[in-house]
Amino acid sequence: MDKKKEGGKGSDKTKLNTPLLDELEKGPWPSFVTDLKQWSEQKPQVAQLLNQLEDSYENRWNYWTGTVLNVTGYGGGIIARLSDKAEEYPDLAEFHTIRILPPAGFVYSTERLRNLTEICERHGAGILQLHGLTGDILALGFDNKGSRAASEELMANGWDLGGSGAALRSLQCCVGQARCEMACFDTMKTTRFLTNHYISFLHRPEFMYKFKIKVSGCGNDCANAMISSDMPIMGTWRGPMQVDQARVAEFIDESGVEYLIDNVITRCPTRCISLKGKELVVDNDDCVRCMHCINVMHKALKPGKERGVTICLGAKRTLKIGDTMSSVIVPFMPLETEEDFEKLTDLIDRIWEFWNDNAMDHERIGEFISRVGLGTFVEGIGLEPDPRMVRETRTSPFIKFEELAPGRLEGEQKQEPAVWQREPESRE
Amino acid sequence: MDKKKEGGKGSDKTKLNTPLLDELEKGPWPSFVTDLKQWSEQKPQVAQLLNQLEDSYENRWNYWTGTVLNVTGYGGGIIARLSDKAEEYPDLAEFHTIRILPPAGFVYSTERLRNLTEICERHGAGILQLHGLTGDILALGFDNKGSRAASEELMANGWDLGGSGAALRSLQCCVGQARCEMACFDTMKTTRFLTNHYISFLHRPEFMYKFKIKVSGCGNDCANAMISSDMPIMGTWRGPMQVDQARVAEFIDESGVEYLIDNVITRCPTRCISLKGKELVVDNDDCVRCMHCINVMHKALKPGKERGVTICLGAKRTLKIGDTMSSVIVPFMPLETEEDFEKLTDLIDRIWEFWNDNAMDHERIGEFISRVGLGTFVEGIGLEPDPRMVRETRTSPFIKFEELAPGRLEGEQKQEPAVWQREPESRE
Amino acid sequence: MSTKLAPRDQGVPDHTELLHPGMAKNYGKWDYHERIRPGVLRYVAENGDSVYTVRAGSPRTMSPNTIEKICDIADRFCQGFLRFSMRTNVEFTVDKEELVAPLIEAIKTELGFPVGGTGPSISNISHTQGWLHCNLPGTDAAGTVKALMDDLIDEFENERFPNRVKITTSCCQINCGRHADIGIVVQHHHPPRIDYDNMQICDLPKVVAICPVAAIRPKVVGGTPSVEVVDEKCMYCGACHGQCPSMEIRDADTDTLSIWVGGKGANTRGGPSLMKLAVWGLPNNPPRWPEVSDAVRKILDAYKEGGKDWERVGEWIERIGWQRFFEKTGFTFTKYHIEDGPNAMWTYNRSTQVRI
Amino acid sequence: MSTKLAPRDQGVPDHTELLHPGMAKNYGKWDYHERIRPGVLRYVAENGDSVYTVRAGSPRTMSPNTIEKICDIADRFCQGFLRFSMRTNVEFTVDKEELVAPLIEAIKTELGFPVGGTGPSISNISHTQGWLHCNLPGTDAAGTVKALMDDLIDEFENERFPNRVKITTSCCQINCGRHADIGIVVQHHHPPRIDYDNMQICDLPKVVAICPVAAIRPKVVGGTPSVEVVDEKCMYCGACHGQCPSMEIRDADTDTLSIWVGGKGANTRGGPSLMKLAVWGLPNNPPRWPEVSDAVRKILDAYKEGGKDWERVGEWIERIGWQRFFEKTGFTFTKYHIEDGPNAMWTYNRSTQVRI
Ligand code: SRM
Ligand code: SRM
Ligand code: SRM
Ligand code: SRM
Ligand code: SF4
Ligand code: SF4
Ligand code: SF4
Ligand code: SF4
Ligand code: SF4
Ligand code: SF4
Ligand code: SF4
Ligand code: SF4
Repeated sequence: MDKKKEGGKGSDKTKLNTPLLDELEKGPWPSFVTDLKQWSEQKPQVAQLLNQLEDSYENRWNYWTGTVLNVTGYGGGIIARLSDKAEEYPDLAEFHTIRILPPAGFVYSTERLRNLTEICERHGAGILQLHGLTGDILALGFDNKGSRAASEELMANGWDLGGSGAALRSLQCCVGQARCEMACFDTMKTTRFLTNHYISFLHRPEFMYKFKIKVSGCGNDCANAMISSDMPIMGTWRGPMQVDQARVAEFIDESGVEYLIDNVITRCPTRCISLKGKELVVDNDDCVRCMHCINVMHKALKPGKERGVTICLGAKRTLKIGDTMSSVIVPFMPLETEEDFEKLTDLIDRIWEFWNDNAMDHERIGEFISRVGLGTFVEGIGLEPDPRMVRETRTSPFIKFEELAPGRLEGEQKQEPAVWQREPESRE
Repeated sequence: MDKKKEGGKGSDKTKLNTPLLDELEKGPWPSFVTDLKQWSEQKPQVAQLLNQLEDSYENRWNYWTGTVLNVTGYGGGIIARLSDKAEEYPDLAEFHTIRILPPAGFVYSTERLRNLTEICERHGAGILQLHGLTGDILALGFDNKGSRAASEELMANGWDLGGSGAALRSLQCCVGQARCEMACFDTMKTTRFLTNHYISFLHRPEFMYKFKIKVSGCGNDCANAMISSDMPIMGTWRGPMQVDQARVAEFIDESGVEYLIDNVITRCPTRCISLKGKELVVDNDDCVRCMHCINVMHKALKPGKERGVTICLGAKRTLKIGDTMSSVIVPFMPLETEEDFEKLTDLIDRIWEFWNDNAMDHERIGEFISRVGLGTFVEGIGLEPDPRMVRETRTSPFIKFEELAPGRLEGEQKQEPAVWQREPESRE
Repeated sequence: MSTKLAPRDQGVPDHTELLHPGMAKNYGKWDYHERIRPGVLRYVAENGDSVYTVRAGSPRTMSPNTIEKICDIADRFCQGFLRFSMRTNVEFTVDKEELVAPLIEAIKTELGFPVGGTGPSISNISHTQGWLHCNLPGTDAAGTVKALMDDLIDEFENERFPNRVKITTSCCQINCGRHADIGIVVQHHHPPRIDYDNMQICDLPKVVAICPVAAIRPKVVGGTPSVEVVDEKCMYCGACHGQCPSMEIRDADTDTLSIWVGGKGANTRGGPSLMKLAVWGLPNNPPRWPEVSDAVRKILDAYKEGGKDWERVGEWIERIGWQRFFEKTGFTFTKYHIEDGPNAMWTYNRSTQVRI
Repeated sequence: MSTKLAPRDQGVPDHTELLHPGMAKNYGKWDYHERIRPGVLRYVAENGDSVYTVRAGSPRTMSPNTIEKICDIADRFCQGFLRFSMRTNVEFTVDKEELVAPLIEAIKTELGFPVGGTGPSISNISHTQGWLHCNLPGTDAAGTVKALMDDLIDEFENERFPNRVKITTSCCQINCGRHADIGIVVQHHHPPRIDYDNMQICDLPKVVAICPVAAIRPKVVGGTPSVEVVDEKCMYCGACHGQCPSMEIRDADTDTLSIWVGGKGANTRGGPSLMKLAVWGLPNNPPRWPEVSDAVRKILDAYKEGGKDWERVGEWIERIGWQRFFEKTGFTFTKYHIEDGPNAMWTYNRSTQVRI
C-alpha cells in the first residue's frame, strides 16, 4: 500500500502544505495534525489526506462522498469514502473506514493492539480512532483491495467487523465490574454475549433500520446508553440499599451534617432519605435507584444485594421526528444465570420481530414506538403493561378500548397495529 | 307562559311519572328532583321536562337537539333546545337556555336576584343555574317568543346577555379584593371593565372561535383560569414578599418548627425559603410567586407591595389536538391606572387581530399557538420574546433563522406565519 | 378594533352596588382569614373589622322557590346580599359572629342545604348540563352529582383531607367539566353512525374539517353530497357530533364512564397539571351510578390515608408513584392507561428511575 | 430468529484475556474508589487490594506511532494492558502507588498527553468525523476539539466544577455527537440545492420518504424521474442529504454553529435530559473557531461560579431559571430559542411561576 503518487497533474498538491492546519499544532492539547504530519513521512497518502483537509479548512467545504461497501459475506462494517479531489489526491480516490468490533469495555493487551495496528498499517493508511461514538474501533484509509485484505487478515487474527447500515450496531459497555464498585451486573460479559449471539445481525443489514444496544452497570450510565442507544441495558437492584452506618458516621465526621443534608438528603428525587442522629435511613420502597446518594457517599452506600437490570427502549438523535429518549420496558430482571440470558435474548427476539414486521423503512424503534404507542408496542412484544413504564398515565380521553368496542358496524376492520394514528395538525 | 299542554296524543305523559328520578330524592344532598317536582306544580312544562329526563334515565338516551338562536342585534347568548319528544311533551318543543352575564364575582343583592328570577319565571320555565361553568347565569326553558321577550325585559332591567358561538365568552373572576387578602389586583373591576369594553365581541360571534377570559386575583387561581380559559389574567407581585416576622414567630409557637420545615420550606418549588432562628428568609430573586408559603402562613406572609398581573394564553379542553394549557405571555404588568388598562386592551386587540387574521376556522388560540409556534406568535403580536415564556429553550435543532437565510434561490417564498409546520409522522 | 358599545350592548351589572357592606367597606384591605369551623370563614380586615362567610352546598339547578328561600335568608341575616362561589355554592356573609349559628340553622332547615366545602374538604362538584338540557350528553350531570354528593356529604361538611378536593363531571367527550383533582368523564366506543335519512349537515366542509384524525371524508350518498367515516381512523371523540347532529357518537349500550385524577389549575408548588386516567369501563348506571361512587371512594380513601398536608391528589400520586396508586386503589393498570395521543412520548418513563 | 453464527461471524475478542491482572483478580469485588489527584483514581477491592488508574487525554485520531508509544508505556508500567474510556481517553492501570508518578511523567513527556478528566472536571470532548472523513460535514471535528481543548486543558487537569462536564461536537445536522452538558452543533440555513446534472439518486421513494416534513416531491426533470424541494416546508435538516448526495444542504458561506446545554444521560436526581439551545449564529471559523471557545467559556464560567455541588449544567440552569442563565452568560434570548418542533407546547411555561 506504500505506493507513491502516480503522476497526474496535481502532483505537487500531494506534498504537505497546510498553513491553516498548522495552527492546530499550537496549544497544549495533543495535536492530531502533528501526529499525522509525522506519520505522513511514512505514509504519503496521509499527506494527501492532510492537504485535502487543509482545502476543507480553506474553503469550508467537504470533499468526501461515500456509501457502504460490501465485504464478501458481510453487509456492513466498511464505510466507503471516495474523494472528490481524487485527481489532485490520487491516494484518496478510495479511502475507506473499517469498523472493527472492540473488546467489551475497550480493554486491550498491548499485544492485541499492536497486532491490530500492524494489520491496518500494512493494508491501509494505519490511522486509528479509539473509539467511534458507537464504540467501534475505526481504522481509516483503505482502498477497495486493502479493505478486503485487511478484513480478511483481521478476521484471521481474531478480530471481527462492526456494524453499519440497517443492522444491529456494535455494542458498547462501561468498564463495570472490572473496576467499578457501583456495577450491578457484568456489563462486559453481557456485551460480549449479546454481540456473539447476534453477530449475524450485526453483519447483515436486514432490519428496518439501525439498532444500538448499550450497556451500563448502573444508573450513572457511563456507557451513554440512555440518550444514545435504541436499547439501554442498565444495572440496578431490588430490595434495600446497603448502608454501612459506621462509614456514614465517618462521612459525617469528615464532611459535616450540613454537607450531608444539602448534598444527599435534599437531592434525593423522591426525598426518601432521612437522618436519625448519625444513622442514615433510606425508605427503600421509595428509592428509585437514581444513584445520586451512592455517588456522593460511595464508601458508605452501595446498591442492594439482589441485582439485575432495567431495560429501556427508544433513544436516538433528532432526525425526522426529533430526539427520542429511552423509556422503561422491563423495570427489573436479574441477569446472571443462563436462563436469565435466555430470557433477555427471547425479549430481544420479540422486540425485533414486532419492530421489523411493523415498522416502516428507516424507522428506528423509538420512532416506531412513538407512532404506534407504547401500549400497543408492549402488547405486541408480549409484555404485561406496568405503571413503571410511564411517568404518568394518559391525559387524552379518546381511547379505543378493544374490549368495549366489539365491531358494531358491518365489515368493521381491526387496524394492525391497533392504534390511533394522528394526522397533521395543520389542515391547510 | 303558563300555558297548559295542548292536547296531542302523549297527554298523560305530561303528568309527573318519574320512578327512577325519585331515587334521586333520597339522600342528604339537596335534590334538584324534589325542587323541580315541587316547582312543576306551578309550571307544567317542568313536569314534562322531568318526564323526558326520566325517559333519558330509563333509556340512557338524550332527547334534545339544538343550535344557537338569534335575538335581534345579537349573535349569541341563547342556546336553542328542541325536544325530539315534542309530540309527547309539547311544552318542550322549544325549551331554550338564555345565558345572562353575571355581576363580576357572582355578587347579588336579593333585589336584583329576585328581579332576574321573576323575569325568567314569567317568560319561561323559571329554572336557574347559578352558574354555568363559564360563569353565565343560565336560565332554562324559554320558547322562541319567550326567549325574545325575556331578553328584552332583562335588558330593560339592566341585565345583558352572555356569549356563545365564535365570540368572546362571558368573563369570570374570583371574589378577590372583596374578601380575600391574597388578591393582588381588582379582579371584579377588571372583569367588568373588559366585559363592557368588549361587549360587542361578546354578542357578535365573529372570531375564529370562542375566546374565554378568566381572572384570578393570585396564583391560587380560584377562578379556574389556568386550565379552562384562553386568557388567564392572574394576580402576582414584583419585588420582595411581605414577611411579618412577629407573626412568623407566632406561627412557629403554634405549629412547631418541624411543621414549618415539612410544610413550607421543603415545599417551595425553588427552595428559596430558609429559617434563621425564628426568622423566615425568602430569597425573593428566586421566588416564583407560586403562593404556597403564603397559603400556609397567610397571617405572616403576604404578596409584595408592588402588584400586578401575569397574563397567559392558550388553555382549552381536549377536542382536536388534545388539552392545551396556558402559558405565560406577559410575565408582569401593573393593572391599576387607566394607562395600564389601555395597555391591556391594546394587547388583547393585537392578540385577537393576529389570531383572527391567521387562524383556521374553529381554531382556538391555544391550538393556533401550537400550530404556528409561540415564537412566531409572540412576534406576531408585537411582543419581545422573554425566557420566562418557556420552561426551557428548544431541543430541536432545525430552525429557520430569517436573519441567517436570505433567499438564496430564485423566487424563494416567505411563509406566513413563518413556521415549520409538521406533517404526519406516518407515511403509509 | 371597534370598542364602542352598540345600543343594546349595555354590559354587566355594577358589582360595587351588589357587595355586602362589610365587603364593600374593606374592599382590598383584608388582612387574613380563619376557618372557624367547616363551612365558615372569618375575614379580618386591616382595620380589625370582621365578616363571616357561610358556604352552603347548592344543587346549582334551582327553581324560583329555592331562590326565593335563599333571598329570604339573605334578607334576614345578610343585609340583602349574597354571592355564589366558583363551585356553585351559595355564600352568605354576616358581620357579626353571633349571627353565624342561626344563619346555619336557617340554611339547613329552611333551604335544606348542607354547610361546608371550605378548606381541605370536598367541595361541590362542578357539573354540566347532561340529559336535562344539552344536545350531546351520554349521561346525566345533575343526577350524577346528586348521587355522588349524597355519598360524599360527610366530606363536604368536614375538613379531613390533605388539601382541597375538586371534583368535576362531564356528560360527553367534549368535556365541559374541566380538569380537577377527580374528574368523571363519559366515553364512547364506536365511530359515529351517520343517519343518512335525516342528514342535517349545515356546512359540509366544516364537518369534514373538524375531525382531528381526518377520518371524515366527503361522499355522495343517494345523489346528495354527504360524508362517510373511516372507522379505523376514528378515535370516537365525538367532535363531529357537536358539529353535525346526524353523526351520532353515543350508544346507550356501550358508553361507559371513566375516572381521571390529578388535575389542578392552581400555580402552587408544581403548578397546574392535567388530570390523568385512573380507571375506565365503569357502567353508565342511572339513577345512582353506584360503581362510580365506589371508585371515587377508593381514590379518596387512599388519598386521605396517604397524602401529606397540602398535597393535592395529583401531587400525592406523583410522590408515591403510579405503581403504588394502583396498588392502593386496587385498580388495574392496563395498556389503555398508556398515553397514545399527541405528546405521548413525554408521558413515558424516560429514566431508569423505578420503585422496584 | 436464527442465532447460529455464520462461518465468518466469529464475534468479539474475549475481554477476560485483556484485563489488567489487578482488574481481573477483583472483578466484581470492588469496595470503593478515591480520586487521589486529578486524573488518578485508586480502586480498592473488598480484600483490600488496590489498583490505580491514570487517565490521559488523547486526540482520538492516532497514528501507529502514537499507538506504539501508548503500548510501550503500558508494557513498562501496566503489565502490558490498557483501556480506552467512553470519552476516548487512554487509561493506564498500575497496581502500586509508587508507579503513578513515573507513569504520569512518561505519559506527559513521551506521549505528550495531559492527565486529568476525572471527577468534576471537563473531560475529553466526544467528537465525530468532520472534514477528515465523513461525507456530510459542514465543519471539522478533530480540529474544533483540538482548538477547544487547548483552551480548556486547565479544566481537564483540575477538578473545579460543580460536577462532571461532558462536551460533544457534531459536524452536521445529523448530530452524531450526542447530547451532553454542552454540545456544539452545525446549522444549515437553506433548503438543499439539487444538482440535477449529477443526480445520483439510488432509490427515489426512499429519498421522498425520508423528509420529515414531506418537502420532497417526485418530479420529472429533463425526462428522468427526479425530485424537487418545496422550500417553504423544508426545515433545513439535511436528512435528505444523508440519503442522496445530490441534495446539497451545506453552504460554506451561511452555515453557522450553535451551542446547546443541559443534556445528560445519567439517571441521577432528575434523570436524563436533552440539551437545549443556548446561543446560535456563531461563525464556522476554522482553523480555531475562537467565537465558539468564547461562548463555551462564558457558559462554563457562569456554571462554575453559580452551580452547587453535584449540579450538572442543566440542573444548575433549571434551578436558577433560564432568565438568569441568559443574564449570567450575556447571551440574548430570541424567538428562535422557543421550541417549534414536535412537543413544543411542553416546553412553554405553563404556569404563572416566573421570577419577576
Ligand atoms: C463514525 C461516527 C462518528 C464518529 O466519528 O465517532 C458516525 C458517523 C456517521 N454517522 Fe453517526 N456516527 C457515529 C455515531 C453516532 C451516534 C452516537 C452513538 O452511537 O452513540 C449517533 C447518535 C445516536 C443515534 O443513534 O441516533 C449517530 C447518529 C447518526 C444519524 C442520525 C440518526 C437519527 O435518526 O437521528 C445518522 C443518519 C441516519 O441514521 O440516517 C448517522 C450517520 C452517520 C454516517 C453514516 C453518515 C451517513 O449517513 O452517511 C457517518 C459516517 C461517517 C464515517 O465516515 O464513518 N449517524 N451516529 C460514529 C460511529 C462510529 C462507531 O461505529 O463507533
Ligand atoms: C353550559 C355549559 C355547561 C354547564 O352546564 O355549565 C356548557 C355547555 C356546552 N358546551 Fe361547553 N359548556 C360550558 C362550559 C365549558 C367549559 C368550562 C369553562 O368554560 O370553564 C369548557 C372547558 C374549557 C374550554 O373552553 O375548553 C367547555 C368546553 C366545551 C367544548 C370543547 C372545546 C374544545 O375545544 O375542547 C365544546 C365544543 C366546542 O367548542 O366545539 C363545548 C360546547 C358546549 C355546547 C355548546 C355543546 C354544543 O357544542 O352544542 C353545550 C351547550 C349546552 C347547553 O344546553 O347549554 N364546550 N365548555 C358551560 C357554559 C355555561 C356558561 O356559559 O356559563
Ligand atoms: C370562594 C372561592 C372563590 C370564589 O370567587 O368563588 C375560593 C375562596 C378561597 N380560596 Fe380558592 N376559592 C374558590 C375556588 C377555588 C378553585 C376553583 C374551583 O374550586 O373550581 C381553586 C383552583 C382549583 C385547582 O387547582 O384547579 C382554588 C384554589 C385555592 C387554593 C390552592 C390550593 C392548592 O394548594 O393548590 C387556595 C390556597 C389554600 O388552600 O390555602 C385557595 C384559597 C382560598 C381562600 C382561602 C382564599 C382567601 O383567603 O379567601 C378562600 C377560602 C376558601 C375556603 O374554602 O377555605 N383556593 N379555589 C371559591 C370557592 C369554591 C367552592 O365553593 O368550593
Ligand atoms: C471511565 C468511565 C467509564 C468507561 O467505561 O469508560 C467512567 C468512570 C467513572 N464514572 Fe462515569 N465514566 C465514564 C463516562 C461517563 C459518562 C459518559 C461520557 O462521559 O460520555 C457519563 C454519563 C454522562 C451523562 O450524564 O450523559 C458518566 C456519568 C457518571 C456519573 C453521573 C454524574 C451525575 O451526577 O450525573 C458518575 C457519578 C459520580 O460522578 O460520582 C460517574 C462515576 C464514575 C466513576 C466514579 C465510577 C467508579 O466508581 O468507577 C468512575 C470514575 C470516574 C472519574 O472520572 O472520576 N460517571 N460517566 C468513563 C470515563 C469517560 C472519560 O474519559 O471522561
Ligand atoms: S455506569 Fe455505573 S457501573 Fe458503569 S462505570 Fe459508571 S458508575 Fe460504574
Ligand atoms: S439512589 Fe437516588 S432515589 Fe435512591 S435513595 Fe439515593 S438519592 Fe434517593
Ligand atoms: S385566586 Fe387568590 S385572590 Fe382570588 S380568591 Fe383565590 S386566593 Fe383569593
Ligand atoms: S410563593 Fe412559592 S416560590 Fe415564592 S417563596 Fe413561597 S413557596 Fe417559594
Ligand atoms: S359535556 Fe357534552 S353533554 Fe355535557 S354539557 Fe358539555 S357539551 Fe353538553
Ligand atoms: S368521532 Fe372524532 S375521530 Fe371519529 S369521525 Fe368524529 S370527529 Fe373524527
Ligand atoms: S455529525 Fe454528520 S458530518 Fe459529522 S460524522 Fe456524523 S454524519 Fe458525519
Ligand atoms: S433538508 Fe430536511 S426538510 Fe429539507 S427537504 Fe431535506 S429532508 Fe426535507
